[in-house]
Amino acid sequence: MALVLSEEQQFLRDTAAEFLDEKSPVTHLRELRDGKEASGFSRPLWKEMSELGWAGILVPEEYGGSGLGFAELGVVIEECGRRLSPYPLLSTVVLGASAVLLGGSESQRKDILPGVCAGETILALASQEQGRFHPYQVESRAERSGDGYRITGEKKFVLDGHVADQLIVVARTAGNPGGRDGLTLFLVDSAVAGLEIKRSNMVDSRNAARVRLDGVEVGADRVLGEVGAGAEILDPLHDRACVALSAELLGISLEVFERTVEYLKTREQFGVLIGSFQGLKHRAAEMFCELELAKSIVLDALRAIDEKRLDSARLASAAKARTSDAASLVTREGVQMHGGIGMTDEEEIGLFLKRAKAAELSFGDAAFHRDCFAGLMGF
Amino acid sequence: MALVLSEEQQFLRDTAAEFLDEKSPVTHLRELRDGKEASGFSRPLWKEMSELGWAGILVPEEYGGSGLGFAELGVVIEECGRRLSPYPLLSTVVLGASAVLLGGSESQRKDILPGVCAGETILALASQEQGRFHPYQVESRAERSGDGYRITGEKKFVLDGHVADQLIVVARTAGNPGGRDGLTLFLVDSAVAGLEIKRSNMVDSRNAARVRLDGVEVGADRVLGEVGAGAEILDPLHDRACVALSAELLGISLEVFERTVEYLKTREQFGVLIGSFQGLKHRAAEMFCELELAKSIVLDALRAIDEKRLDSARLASAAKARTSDAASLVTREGVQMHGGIGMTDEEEIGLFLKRAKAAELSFGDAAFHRDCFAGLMGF
Amino acid sequence: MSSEDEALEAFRQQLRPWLEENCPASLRVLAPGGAASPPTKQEQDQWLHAMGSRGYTTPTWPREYGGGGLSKAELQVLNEELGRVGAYPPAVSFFGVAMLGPVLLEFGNEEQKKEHLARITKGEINWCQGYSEPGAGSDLAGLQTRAVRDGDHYIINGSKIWTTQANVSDWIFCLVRTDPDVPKHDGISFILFDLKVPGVTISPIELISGSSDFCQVFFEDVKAEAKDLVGPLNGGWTIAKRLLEHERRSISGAMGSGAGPLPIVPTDQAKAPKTKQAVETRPTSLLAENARLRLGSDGERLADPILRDRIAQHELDSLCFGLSMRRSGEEAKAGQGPGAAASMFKLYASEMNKRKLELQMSIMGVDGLGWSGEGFTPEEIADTRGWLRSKGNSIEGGTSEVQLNVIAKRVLGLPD
Amino acid sequence: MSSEDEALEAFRQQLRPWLEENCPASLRVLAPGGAASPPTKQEQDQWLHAMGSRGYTTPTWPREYGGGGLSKAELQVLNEELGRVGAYPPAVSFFGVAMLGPVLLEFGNEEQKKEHLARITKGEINWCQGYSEPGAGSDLAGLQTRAVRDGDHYIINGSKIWTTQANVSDWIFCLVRTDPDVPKHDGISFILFDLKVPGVTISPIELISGSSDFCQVFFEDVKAEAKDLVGPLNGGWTIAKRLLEHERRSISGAMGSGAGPLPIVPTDQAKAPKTKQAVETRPTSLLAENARLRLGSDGERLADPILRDRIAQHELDSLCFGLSMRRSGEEAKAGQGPGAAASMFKLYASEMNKRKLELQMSIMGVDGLGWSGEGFTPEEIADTRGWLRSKGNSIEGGTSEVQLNVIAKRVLGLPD
Repeated sequence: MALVLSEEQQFLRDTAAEFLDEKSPVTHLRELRDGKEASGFSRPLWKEMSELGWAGILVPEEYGGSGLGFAELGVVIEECGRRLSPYPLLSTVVLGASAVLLGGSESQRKDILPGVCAGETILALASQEQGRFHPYQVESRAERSGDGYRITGEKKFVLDGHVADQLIVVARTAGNPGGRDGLTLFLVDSAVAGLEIKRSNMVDSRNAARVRLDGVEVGADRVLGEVGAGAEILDPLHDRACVALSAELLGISLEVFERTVEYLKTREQFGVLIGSFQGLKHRAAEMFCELELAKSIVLDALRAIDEKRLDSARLASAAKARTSDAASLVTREGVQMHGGIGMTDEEEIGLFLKRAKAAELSFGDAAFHRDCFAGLMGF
Repeated sequence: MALVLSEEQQFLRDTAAEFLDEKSPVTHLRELRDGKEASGFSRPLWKEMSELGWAGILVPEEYGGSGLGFAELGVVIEECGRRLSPYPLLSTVVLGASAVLLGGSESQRKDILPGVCAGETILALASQEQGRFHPYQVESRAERSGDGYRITGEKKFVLDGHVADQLIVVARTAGNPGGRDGLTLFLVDSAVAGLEIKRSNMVDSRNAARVRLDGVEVGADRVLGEVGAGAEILDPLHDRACVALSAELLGISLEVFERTVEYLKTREQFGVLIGSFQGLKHRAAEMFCELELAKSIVLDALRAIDEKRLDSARLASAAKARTSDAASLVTREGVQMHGGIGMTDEEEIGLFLKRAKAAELSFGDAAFHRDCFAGLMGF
Repeated sequence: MSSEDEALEAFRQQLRPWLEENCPASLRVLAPGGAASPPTKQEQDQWLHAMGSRGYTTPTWPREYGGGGLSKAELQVLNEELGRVGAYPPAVSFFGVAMLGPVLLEFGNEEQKKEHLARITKGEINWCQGYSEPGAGSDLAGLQTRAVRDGDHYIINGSKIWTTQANVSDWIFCLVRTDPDVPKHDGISFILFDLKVPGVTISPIELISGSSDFCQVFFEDVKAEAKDLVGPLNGGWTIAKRLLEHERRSISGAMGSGAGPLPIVPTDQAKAPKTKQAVETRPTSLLAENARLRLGSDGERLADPILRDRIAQHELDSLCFGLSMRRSGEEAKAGQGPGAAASMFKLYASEMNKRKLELQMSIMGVDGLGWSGEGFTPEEIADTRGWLRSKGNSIEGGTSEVQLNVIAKRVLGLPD
Repeated sequence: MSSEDEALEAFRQQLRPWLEENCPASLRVLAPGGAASPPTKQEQDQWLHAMGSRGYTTPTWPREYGGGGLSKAELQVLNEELGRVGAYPPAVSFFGVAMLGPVLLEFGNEEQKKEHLARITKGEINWCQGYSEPGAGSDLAGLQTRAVRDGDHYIINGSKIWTTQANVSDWIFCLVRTDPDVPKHDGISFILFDLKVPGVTISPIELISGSSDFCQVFFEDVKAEAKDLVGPLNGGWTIAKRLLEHERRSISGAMGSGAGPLPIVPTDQAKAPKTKQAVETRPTSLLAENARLRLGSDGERLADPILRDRIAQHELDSLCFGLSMRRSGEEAKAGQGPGAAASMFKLYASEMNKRKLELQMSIMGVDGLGWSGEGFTPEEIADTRGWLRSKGNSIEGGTSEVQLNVIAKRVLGLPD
């Protein structure tokens, strides 16, 4: 697939941009934050987004989706990134719907996906247990209990967990923490007994929850995929999360860069525009190069998933490493070049800095993904 | 000891600078290189340097030295670094004399050190066997043979090896390559049978040789230190080499930096001095900071050895890591800021770039020494 | 014993019982076993009154203006004896002591010194500094706040930003434009006035790291007394520059001690408990200890080699920075050259601190993404807020870009 | 079949036997099994004569000036048929074909085109480019080489530097100052002259990496014919700018293919044998293979984690750079925007190549410190020389600083 947007994709981008400018500009995130909105986003607005086809963008038409792909999803997420729109695309669409599509039985798909596409069902992946990302560092255990399983453990950083209708819980049915084998995915209704979900107050004002499973009972029909082979679903799921986060990080970076360049063209110091200082010019030009490279890898990584290419995982890691570093650079420089005003909560640059850091540290930072990338290159 | 030069040390520096400006400026290295001088330096001039007390600077007066220390040696080496003076301070004074002082018996000291101090004996350490530095990666073996030992192996990067009168050869009497135990140091006369020494033509026009030992026989009285415990000498020897190289790298960096700043003040482009471009100014100011930090650590690392401080090894690694990075930065920027002319052999900046790289890669680069430093910090 | 030594000893002998008598037990926090109980307001006031009345809160200021009039040697004795009883001197206005006082002593007239200095010493007035303006930033001299003479007063209009603790201050010393028609450096004056007058509005500034003690201060037809204009009319820039030197010095001091207005603490070593350092020969890396707890280790060696390398680089930076501070001090003492510029230390400490907190975030992973409340330890929240706050280090007190310009021009002599 | 297709097919049908007949077997190096034997000088001349006489060495230049007069479609057929016989077209003057030719076609008069173009096509003249001067550097327009009219000639004095292959060239195209009394861009002319005339001295330049094909060229009262002045007198700057575009384009081309005058080969993938890529799905990292041989590995994983991380970063850079080149091409085709600036590719490729060779030096350790002779493999020596040579990448063809300026101004629109 070409590394340029098709006409349809350009149209999708323009539509998304227009919609988000009206309904979910950066001020919307601030309102949600300052209003201490309990769900962290507006359910009616998510419904509207779903009507635009965003919730079901990856889901085949037979389950109520639009049957598009990551190339299109990436366009939408990049625009969301530009406006820090805090909607559950990552939790529900990228992770949740993908997990059901990758591992779900026909009846599970029919059960869950139409609600997702309609913007009514929120899904959340409950996997991570420690601060620094490690895909298999899971201590939570699921033991056979009657016809089903009994799950015990604690999860953190469960994105949109506190508003989720269903959790996808990763627990060990065998093996030891850190091992790839023995993981199993379970669909867990958020209202089930023994489940405690608490929202965490996050630096990026987005939604994440801590989840405690205290002997939660689930039926055998709630297993997603094969028992003990959860990593077969988890691995591509993480790749998809990385690619989606890369698109968001790209959107954040481009927005911050454009705002910063604009600021350099309007802010005066010592009687001249600060954009005339060569020291700042050179740094801006270097950021431009980094962003051009980031654009290319994000486009290719998105397409690799749609094309089911064998190098998808390698490109996902490449994209996440690249965009994490680029966003870190650009948001830091953005604050610095805005000077004192960039340090205030009133100015929006700081909100981008916070979200970029959260996205950078989610599902593995740049060093983590360079490690993966090297492994996938065979060295 | 204070981190400033004493009056005596300042006097030593001024004397060294004056002497080297006259006898061994950068053009001297070029003459030696282009004249294809077989020994790589002028023996009479080394004799003169020895008369100034440089060869015996670390050696107690009882063996003919001046009984000074690393604080003083560092001053001399820094000045040599500024002029790329290719004299055997590292091989003979830092490594050779130190090894004899650290591990030698009284008779070995009396036998060797007076000749060193007089500038008549050249010593060389033959230890390294592979490209990337590893202190214990020694495959050469010494086996008992009659009353003595029989040594077989190959060495590379033996500094000043082709003009050395005595080699200090590191060979295994026990243990496996990579292990710290089982190494033994031997004094080997360069004229002995079975020893083949070939000069290598190096990028920095300095002297290094490949050495091949094909069953070289040495007496038991030629063992330096204890059999199997050579690492006890080798470790402090490597620390000293690192500190000496740091002083040299500092001298190189300061010289290149000063020349580059001077160039920025005299070279015109587009009708203005290029030093007025803020992009270059900021880079120059950043280099200044790096060099100030490098100066401090070199001073402290030199003094740590003289004071026999417990943190000597940690400071040696810190200094080598710091100055390797600083010199790499400053020499690269030096060439870049000199533009096309900096790429020509005629301009001297390139000679500094070459020597800085050789010094950086000798006895462990910055990453190697950050690893050591971390280990010595206990993490 | 020389006569100076005798005089010092006499000073010590009268000081010791005086301190014993006047320092409440609850304020002797450094005494073995700590203070008996936390001090009451009354005890704090008592301590302030006692020390202030002898001028010991500003020990080297002249006696005639309420200071202690101590020589350097006497100051040393005072500090030793304070250490002996285990008490800190009472806190009085930082901006009064470190900034305004020296300026008044140099530029103020007799009346101004008499009026203002003693009140600083006695802790009666908290001062704040009206320097930066929203439109000016690094270009301090571009300030726009106007002061227009009106009889015995100046009428002030405009606003100041980044005014530390304005919301808990009584008076402000302020740079104002008194002549808009001359080159910008030539129309600035330095004036003092009471913040509790009509027309002053003070709004604390919310930072990206949360609430702060920075304020924005607005002036609308504020009346300042003309007698409180310090130095010549339109001669304020000279005073401003001197004050910036005092500020830079106090920032450099802060970098060594961890005290002062700027939260830059570059060396982990500085934080490590002294007792531990005395036992072990090697310093502790707090970053490494944090990483060990979070990521594990293989023997002593941290499990993640890349983070380990970055931590080593930070500790190296910190070590070399500390040695450079020490060397700079020794060079100054030895009269060797100007030493490295203060700009270099400001620049390097800011950038190093930013890198350190970025590294700390990498170590914490998503545990570093908390803002408040449950699910995160207080230390994690503090590190996250600290990471955000550190972004200001390279902006406040002169941006890194300004420091680079200063080094290029003043130290390296590069052309404009 | 359309009439165009028919014409193309007819072209192919006459071309195929002609190539079979005229291309010596020894030049068919791409044929299966390679060429039978290395070509003799006579066979090379025969191939050059055959191709040159039909204009196929400059296939798209007009027939009237000796070119092939081919359309793009016909050029495609020519290349396919050359591939079929397995031969490269004969090499003729690179600077003649890529630089001077296009300029003469645009700016030259009829007589100049007639005289010079056909001789390029036939490989009779090697051209070199007289642009940079020792005092000018990045400021090309600051050139000082003077040309003064004297009857039918110009008398030229001055010198040029970085003149590639001047020592093996016959003629030079040269920027000279014909009016020193006007703004610098307005007094420059573009002139051609024979290097084999009195007053020309050519010295090859020794680089830090060893000998090079760069030369310095000195002119002392050199006589150039006035009829060889191209374009209007004092109108040379327009031509110079156009030529720089041609140069930048050929550099960008070189970055993709590894060919061309600049030794920048940014992607390791480009070097890996094609066959291997087809079998394996993952590309080979030559750096990683080198590191594996030198430092060992634990299973597939390289033993040194820090070098491994740096190698991964380089491969990432290289991957993203390659994708960006591809995207830029596709954007240009799709007519989407200007694409990323050529300056960006020049900048990034230069800096990436420098980093790569620094990394290669770290991998080699002291094995990378050889200059020549025994004790080092030819590959090691080549890498060491390559490391030194790479330092020039960010200077030649526009310094990295110039590229950053261009991006800041033209792409980002930042003010002067």
